[in-house]
Amino acid sequence: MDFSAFILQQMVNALFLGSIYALIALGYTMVYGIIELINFAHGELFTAGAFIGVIVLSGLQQIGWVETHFVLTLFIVFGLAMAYVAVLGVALEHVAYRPLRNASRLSALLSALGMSIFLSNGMMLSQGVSDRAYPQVFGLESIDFFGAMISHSQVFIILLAFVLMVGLQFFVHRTRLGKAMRATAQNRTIARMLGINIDQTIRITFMIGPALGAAAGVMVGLYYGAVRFDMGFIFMIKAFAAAILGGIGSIPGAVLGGLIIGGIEVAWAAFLPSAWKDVTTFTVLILVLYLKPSGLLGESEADLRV
Amino acid sequence: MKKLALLTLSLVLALGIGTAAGKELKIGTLSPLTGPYAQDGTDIKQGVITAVDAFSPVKGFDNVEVLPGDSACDGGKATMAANKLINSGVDVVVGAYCSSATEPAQIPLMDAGVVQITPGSTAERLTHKGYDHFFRMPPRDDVQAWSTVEFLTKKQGVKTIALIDDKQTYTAGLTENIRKFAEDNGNLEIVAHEHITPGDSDFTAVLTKLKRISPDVIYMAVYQPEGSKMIQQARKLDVDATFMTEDAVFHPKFLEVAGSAAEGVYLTFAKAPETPERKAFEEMYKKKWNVDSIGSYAYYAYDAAMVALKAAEKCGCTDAETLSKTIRGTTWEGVSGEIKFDEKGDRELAHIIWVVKDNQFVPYWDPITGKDL
Amino acid sequence: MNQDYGDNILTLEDVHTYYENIHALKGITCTVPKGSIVCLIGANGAGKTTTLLTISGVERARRGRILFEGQNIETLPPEKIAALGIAQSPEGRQIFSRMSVMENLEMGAYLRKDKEGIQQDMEWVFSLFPVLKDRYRQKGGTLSGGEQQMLAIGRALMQQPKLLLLDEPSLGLAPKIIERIFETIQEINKNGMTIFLVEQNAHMALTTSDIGYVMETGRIVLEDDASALLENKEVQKAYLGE
Amino acid sequence: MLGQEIKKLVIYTIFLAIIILPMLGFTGGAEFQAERAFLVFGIGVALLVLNLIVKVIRSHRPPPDHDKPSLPERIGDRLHRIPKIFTLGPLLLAAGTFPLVANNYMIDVGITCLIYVCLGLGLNIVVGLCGLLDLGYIAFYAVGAYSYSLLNLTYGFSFWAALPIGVVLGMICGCIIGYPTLKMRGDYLAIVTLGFGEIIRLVLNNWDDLTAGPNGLFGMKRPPLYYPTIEDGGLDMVTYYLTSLPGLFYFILVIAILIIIGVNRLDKSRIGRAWIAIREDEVAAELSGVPTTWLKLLAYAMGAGFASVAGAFFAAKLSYVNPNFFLFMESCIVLSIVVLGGIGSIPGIIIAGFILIAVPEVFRELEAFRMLAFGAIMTTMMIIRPEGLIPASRKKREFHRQRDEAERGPQ
Repeated sequence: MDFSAFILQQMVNALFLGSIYALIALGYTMVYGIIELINFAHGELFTAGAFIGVIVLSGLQQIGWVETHFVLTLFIVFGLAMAYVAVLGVALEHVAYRPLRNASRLSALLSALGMSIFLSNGMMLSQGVSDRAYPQVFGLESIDFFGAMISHSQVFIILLAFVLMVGLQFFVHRTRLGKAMRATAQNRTIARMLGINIDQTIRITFMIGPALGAAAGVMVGLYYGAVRFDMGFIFMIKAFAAAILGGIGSIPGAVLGGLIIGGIEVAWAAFLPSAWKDVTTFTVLILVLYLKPSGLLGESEADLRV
Repeated sequence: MKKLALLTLSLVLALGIGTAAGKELKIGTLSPLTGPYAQDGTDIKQGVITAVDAFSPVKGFDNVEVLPGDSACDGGKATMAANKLINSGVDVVVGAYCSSATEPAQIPLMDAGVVQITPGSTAERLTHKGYDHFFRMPPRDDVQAWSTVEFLTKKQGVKTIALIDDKQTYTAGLTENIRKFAEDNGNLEIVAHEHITPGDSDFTAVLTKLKRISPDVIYMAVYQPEGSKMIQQARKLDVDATFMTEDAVFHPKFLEVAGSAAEGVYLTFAKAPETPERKAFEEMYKKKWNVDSIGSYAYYAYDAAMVALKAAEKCGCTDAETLSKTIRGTTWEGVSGEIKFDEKGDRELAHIIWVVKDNQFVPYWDPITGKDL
Repeated sequence: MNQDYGDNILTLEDVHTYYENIHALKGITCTVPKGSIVCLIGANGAGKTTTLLTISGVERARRGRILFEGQNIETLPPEKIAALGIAQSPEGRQIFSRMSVMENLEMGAYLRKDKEGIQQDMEWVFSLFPVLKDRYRQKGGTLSGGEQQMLAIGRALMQQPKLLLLDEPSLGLAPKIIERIFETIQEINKNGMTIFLVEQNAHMALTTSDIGYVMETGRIVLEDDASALLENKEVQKAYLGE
Repeated sequence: MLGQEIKKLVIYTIFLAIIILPMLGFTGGAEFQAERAFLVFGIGVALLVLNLIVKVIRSHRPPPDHDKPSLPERIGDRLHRIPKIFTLGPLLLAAGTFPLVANNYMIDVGITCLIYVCLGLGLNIVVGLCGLLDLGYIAFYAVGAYSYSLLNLTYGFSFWAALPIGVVLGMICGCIIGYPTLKMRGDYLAIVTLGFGEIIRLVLNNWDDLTAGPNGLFGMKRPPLYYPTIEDGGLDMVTYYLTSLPGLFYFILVIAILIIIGVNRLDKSRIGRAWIAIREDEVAAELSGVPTTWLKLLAYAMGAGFASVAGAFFAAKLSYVNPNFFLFMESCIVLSIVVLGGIGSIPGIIIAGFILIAVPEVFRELEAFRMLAFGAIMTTMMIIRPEGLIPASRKKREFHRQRDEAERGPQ
């Protein structure tokens, strides 16, 4: 493997990992943007999506659709997983976050943390403590791209992640609801004075953010081959870091943050002692926040309050 | 102060003993029933319960009770759980799983005079502390490392190896031992030593790095969840090396998750004797717990409980002194092979090399005899 | 100034509002006749802004009644009140700083479905405040203070309200811009919109308005025709600096 | 009213069905395991119906008087009013006699509770008094534990000699973490402290030469006590190592009492008031001449120092440390203690410490259900009593005002 192929391969690795982080980070950023709450349970929503994905996919495989209707199968798997988690997200918002909308930050944070523990253990009790294997519908074949190996699933996943991100950007900037969401995020009181039903907008945020997380969950399952009740945690920490690095509340920021965190991880593991990979990720995060406290693409504190 | 402490101690002991009497045998388990290793922890608990079911009633005892404890792989929780078991008057504890839980739990258990048999902890020093009542079912890290290096140099004849571990007590101890044996051996060069984070899913960066170095063998000292993901990614990246791993990956889940990617992976694990007892245990276990496959630690846990029960039956006793002597002085026929403990409490058991073939673990080579299986 | 005062669009009866334990409004009673400009003047902290926020439903009246076109609105949430036809240009302008001028105006028309009407009103706002048209793609946060004030008023106008509440439209602005804004207020009023204005700039407010109320520490202490208040000695002494 | 509630019930039931049935039904193979799924679903629906009944009954009663304090509040107020000697005396007596009547397991749980109370009190300085969110607090506990272990194992330092060094090291780490976060607020602080916590743990795990990495350190001596004896005609000092659990219990009890006294003093001191001023309004505090930078660093350092003490004791008690004892989840538990107890309230933290550590122990048999309940209770607590079990008197009003607003929001 020559050096250029090596670099190219690592770039592909980084892009792939970064896209997953970005997709999860979007959920954090959207929820944070609108109610200024770190949704600690987001990692569990992501895991729930992965579980529904494997349930649906196994079912469809059994009736033979994977062979006969491959594209439709994927469509159904992603659709159902995202729909399920959207419902779960709405329920979560209604039960655990809405009553605390005006309470102190800490109470809301702990409520979210409580839900995270609840969901994670609930999934452990229902889905078992061990890995659940994802049917390998994409196989192990890879495309040789100038010496770098890109698997079929990676191509599909990167494309889908890109489509989802563009779709979200379109929704938030071009549709009436999306604009109402941004307005609510910027100034809830004024948004209400303009007739925006903020309960509804917050509900929609809690559908879209977690649904994107669910999509990421299915992607992780499809590529890495397994899902387990506690897999959300490590993705949560990284995606959370990505969202803050990019400037929490900012959608392009979350994408950028995800790609950067993925990039740092891969680059460090590729060239330097891999044991210190996570130390580096967190150090970079702290340095960035120290130098630019609002994150890379975030607006400054004063601006956010207007 | 000393007097006061002694007074309190004697009072507490008096209270404790009050509950421990009666012709009852109590077996405690210590294993992670919550947290990331809950799968193996549950296997251990179920293995012990299966053994008690299989061998009850035990002659000379009215009743055998199993008390499951959750060590959560955490030192503080493990000592609390151990103390709880001691207070319930356990005679034998099967556990713990993580060395980081076994080590702190050893102190109160040994102090209280309880026989401890670990079904999972392989750190060498656990049996090197001079405890008389401590036994270990699986082979030690150094035994496993020795088998691995033997296999790679004698059977495979490879020259270079890259190590990956996830920096846990077990895995780091294992790679350290492999390094030692490889250096002693002189024919096996360690060309890279990488680390991953437990719980991570993406190992492509490290695997790509190793692909470039292109060692003959990549040794994965990780647990099953990481192992199954890593091998899949390695196949997708088209890494051209032999993959070898250890007993923590030797789990049916590995085959299920990794699927065709697992083909050709070598593993070290104890010999599986083709005995009727083992067959009977497997059938019973599958039926009782409604599962299709059995986790590897269930075998060790079953054997640990079996040894405890049979020893108690044989000596008709529950005190640690006599019980330990009985356990040590007898050769037992277990589902994980013959069980004979040396004076330190270790089994004279070596790993054999297994290979994944047609999505099955198949015995491949025996490092002691140097013969194919 | 010869409008029909008989039909009150808004009536407040003995409204009390609290912030925690601070009794901010101690029984406000006032009326806003349809088609008029009514102003509420008073010193800082008198409770003027609280009055407007209570009308909009952002702050809750603990006691008293608020009637809009004969309907009780004191228990409704802000979005319902907005839907009934009350718009507010809040104190400190509070535009959406990360949205463009265009988007800010669109948010004003959030509840409206008539695309053509929205387009027309947009044109109308642009004709009232031509500077906004020049900057319609700019982010709200980048506008100057005066421009932001215009945007806030424009946004409220886009709601096509029956009653427009204006909170301190002159705050922190240059005299020339203040004049421009008050001219516009009168222009808007001529189109048939009722305006309830809160101001510290008492002179400007009273010359523009039909009726004036004077507030002191949570109570209304004076009410009269605006022109009469301008002549009032006490008002002159306290608020007009004469 | 009833009609609306029934409509809500139907919607909730549909949601419940969508959420529960697939997740609990399809657990292994493709066949639907109806029994378990419908059992849990049934329980869920039953709870919803119960909730409805309670609501309907409540609606027929007169509305609760908002100005009248609720029962726990009244208890809290009472507790504040009773002369201290009457509450503290029996409490101390109970704590003092506890090891005499309890068995080893209970004492061990008691020790763990006290360790967490110490941690909670330390974190209370940072979160409760100064208002700085810290999600990596457990790192200082690790610093204390490792500094004692290393000093004891490598240089043979006794517990007493190592303790001040550990505390100073912890305080230095506190300042190192505190410094870059001075400019940050709220949630950024959360991720940065979380990151620091992870960094310290990873460093302990990776620095094999110093910390033995994932192997952990073992064989540390227990805390010693010295007392004089007259032997062979001369005065001699005898070293007695606290090995028994009751001995260790008394030891940590004394540490905890000292920390409680210390925190209480701090709370009422000028520094304490300045911290509260920072918490309430940092800009205003700064304008009125409070040296916020210095005080925030001091809060971090103090909090870290207390955690170090607890950590050193933990290492000495266990005779074993491992980086995996200091995971993020532990920080969350300490934070839960502070918030559940009532931010800034010392008695609240003590009670919450015991509830969070001891009660799950009681339910240890239920294993996973225990954590499930823990999560659910945490959320429920935050919703029905966001101010904590025993709110600090200052904080009480604030929480309730905000809740009223929330309730009035549109439905």
